[in-house]
Amino acid sequence: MKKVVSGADEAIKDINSGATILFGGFGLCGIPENCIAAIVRKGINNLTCVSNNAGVDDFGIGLMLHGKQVKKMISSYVGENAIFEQQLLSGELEVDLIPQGTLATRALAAGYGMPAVWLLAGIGTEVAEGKETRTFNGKEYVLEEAFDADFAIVKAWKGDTQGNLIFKGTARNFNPMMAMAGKITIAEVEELVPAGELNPDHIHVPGIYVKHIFQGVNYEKRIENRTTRKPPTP
Amino acid sequence: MKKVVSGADEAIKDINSGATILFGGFGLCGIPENCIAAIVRKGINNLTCVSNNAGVDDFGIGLMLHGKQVKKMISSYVGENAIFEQQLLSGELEVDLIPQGTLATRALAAGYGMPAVWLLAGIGTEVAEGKETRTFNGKEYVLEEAFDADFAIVKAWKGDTQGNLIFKGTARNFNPMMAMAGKITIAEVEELVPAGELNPDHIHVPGIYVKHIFQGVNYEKRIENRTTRKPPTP
Amino acid sequence: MALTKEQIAKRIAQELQDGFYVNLGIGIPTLVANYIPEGVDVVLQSENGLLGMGPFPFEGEEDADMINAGKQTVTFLPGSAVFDSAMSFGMIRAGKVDLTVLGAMEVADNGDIANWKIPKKLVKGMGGAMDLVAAAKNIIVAMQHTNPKGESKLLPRCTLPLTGVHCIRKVVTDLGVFDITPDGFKCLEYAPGVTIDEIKAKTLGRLVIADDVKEMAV
Amino acid sequence: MALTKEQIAKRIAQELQDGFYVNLGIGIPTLVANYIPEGVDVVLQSENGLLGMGPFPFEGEEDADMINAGKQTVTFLPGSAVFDSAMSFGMIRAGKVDLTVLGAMEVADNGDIANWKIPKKLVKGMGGAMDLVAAAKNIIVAMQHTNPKGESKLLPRCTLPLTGVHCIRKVVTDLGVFDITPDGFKCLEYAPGVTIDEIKAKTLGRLVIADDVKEMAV
Repeated sequence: MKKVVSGADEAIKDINSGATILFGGFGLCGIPENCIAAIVRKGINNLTCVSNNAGVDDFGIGLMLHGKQVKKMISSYVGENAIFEQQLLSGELEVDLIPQGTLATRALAAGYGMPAVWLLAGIGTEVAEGKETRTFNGKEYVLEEAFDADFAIVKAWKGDTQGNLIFKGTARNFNPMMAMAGKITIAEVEELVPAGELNPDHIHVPGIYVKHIFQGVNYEKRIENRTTRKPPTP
Repeated sequence: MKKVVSGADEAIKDINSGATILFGGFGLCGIPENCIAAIVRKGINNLTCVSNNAGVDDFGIGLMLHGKQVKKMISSYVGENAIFEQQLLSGELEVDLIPQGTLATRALAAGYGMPAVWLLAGIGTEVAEGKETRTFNGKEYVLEEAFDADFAIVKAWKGDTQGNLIFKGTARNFNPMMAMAGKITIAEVEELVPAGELNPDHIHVPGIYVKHIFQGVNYEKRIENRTTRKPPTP
Repeated sequence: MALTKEQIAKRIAQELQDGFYVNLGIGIPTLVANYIPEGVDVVLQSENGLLGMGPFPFEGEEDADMINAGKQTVTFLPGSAVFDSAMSFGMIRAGKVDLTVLGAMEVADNGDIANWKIPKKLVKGMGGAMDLVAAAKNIIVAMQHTNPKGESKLLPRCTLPLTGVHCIRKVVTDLGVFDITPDGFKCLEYAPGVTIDEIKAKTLGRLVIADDVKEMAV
Repeated sequence: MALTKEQIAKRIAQELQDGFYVNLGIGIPTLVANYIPEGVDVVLQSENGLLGMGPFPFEGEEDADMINAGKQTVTFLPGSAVFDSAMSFGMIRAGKVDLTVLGAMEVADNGDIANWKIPKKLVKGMGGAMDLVAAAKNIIVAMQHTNPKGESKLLPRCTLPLTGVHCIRKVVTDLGVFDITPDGFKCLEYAPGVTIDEIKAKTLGRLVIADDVKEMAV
């Protein structure tokens, strides 16, 4: 059982141009920074990326857009990104916008071996156009397919040598579903510990869903929208 | 936000004869002992119970069978229970046997607002007879409906006053799904703590799914099949 | 006089009931959290995976791993729970969220809403809005009554691509409070200093005035 | 001489590969855990929600909250993970479990299996067996070659209600090892002291003998 790899470059070495990759993260929160950097270094392109967001101009998936590595984004929200807009307008980039819950549930379906799911989102809108719909108990649902992706790349707070993952706070977001949905799942973690150090009851993604794992380095963990309040005056 | 009730009798007071109830637990592991006792005390009957198992003669749901309170069991495995056999043979009790994963996933579907799910189990067998089937990517799936139950009763290790639940070990089993699937979910816990004492990252079922919660008493936690090994000789 | 954004939020806050689980969208809806009435205990759901969303952190205590659906840094409260996006939209879809408040570009008198896309303009995406409007059992729209050009945003039919159909129950604008009924927008309250005539003039959709229409208390 | 149950389990253990996630059913399959080859690291999945199932606890250390799918008390191992039943069958359905070993009443030469119900006898239920056989990518049946009456359990078609169709890849009995092929049961190995003639006599389903058939090493 050899899941631990030396780092991001080794972890992504089997990902080639043209691949479909599921990414964990919401905005810049909980994104696999090390693997994104390695994909930029490797210079592969023609990628289809499934990710709730597309990063910002100089961080996250934005870095891959900069190198024109992405052919298609499947996302729910892609604001905050000028390069994205430019490539979209120039026709270099395709984008498939889908509801956020649909994105999460299509990933869940893949991880749970369900080929398609009946969802409410988008009924009566262009999202459901051309798709099969059906009424159950008086409500109309649309049939959405499970994702079918070669690779998933996620970022966790802690992981162990068996591939078990624990997330921290809202950096959990899409990471568990993407981890479960990938045929080959790569996890980078802030802290890699020996098997046995994580409480089995606290594990969010069991190692069976993780193929390669490594401890990442130099996490920037950039905050996209820093909001604070003044401390109460003493 | 008043979720905390005094005990099992208050928690189940709205459950009346004829109700459909989802139960957490696997075998005798993680079953809501206090609520089962309260249902026996209340003497309601004609119940439809969805539970992976039906307890043993003198414990778990077996106690409800003893009082002829159960009209129908929806379960995956109902061995280890002589009263059950007797009531089934005499026609007093209906039973609907469904695959274990189907049971879990029909509950998940209810908790996640999906009306039905496409599953593999039972294809080509009597389980799929009369049900809609469909081939996705060369594999045949059967459409199974989400459970539609008034009540769910689960047992957790710890809970807080907001209804958040944490399970211990394999006593988790069906409890999270049943908790999520009930229209009105009742949780009994071994230890009830004030809001803020549970680590938000460790919570298995968020309080939004729980209507009533109480700290149970006198847990027997019976072991159905005690297997041990000898300690190594020193 | 038309309401400020804060007053719209304050009026919506009066709709909160003790024990409600509430999802607040970006913009005016976010402000609702500042006006939760005394004695009313609500739990805020953020669809990126948080129940019990707390206030912004104190300066210097921001945690990149703790954000809300608007990507703002936030904090826990006692009793918070974290979960993944599938469970988050699962609980939304299952109708466990009692109230959703969100902004809109247009609302139609049949309850349709459009708030995600303007043709020929760059589209950023619907985020979680379509999931929320399709599933929430109780949705209030918080918005200005007219767009920057002065055109009514309360319409007979939406002209923009829809976010959801027949889903909006109530609209609170800077001019008044409106239920959506089979007869169209039913004006229940008018902002202090705003006349029914002004509301009529600025509402393109079918409009009825409640018999007991009253001035809004904000 | 026909194999003992332990020998059947030992032979199946030779099919384990390093890194495999394995689900072992009740009965002979459970015994496979005792014969995992040196240097082969496998993780046992118990469908009630445990990966990394450890051995029985020492006397006095039983925990009612730690059981396997056979309701036996078990322990954690370093690297164990607990999850709920939906995720457990999710990972099974998604094909993440590399090998499933289970018992059977009947196996047909087309890969069908029957192991849950005997008409007119009391039915206890299929438990997780239908989920496992429908979803596992690699299923080995461990069973006696004949039933207590001496009748073949390797049949042209199952006579009992099916658990799953076209799903079994390999059968290990007390008499030999058989792959299921388009030509039916293909005998790859025979138990020490068992003749091919005996196997032929006790196999009702279509049977072919591999050119390189050999004595089983147990």
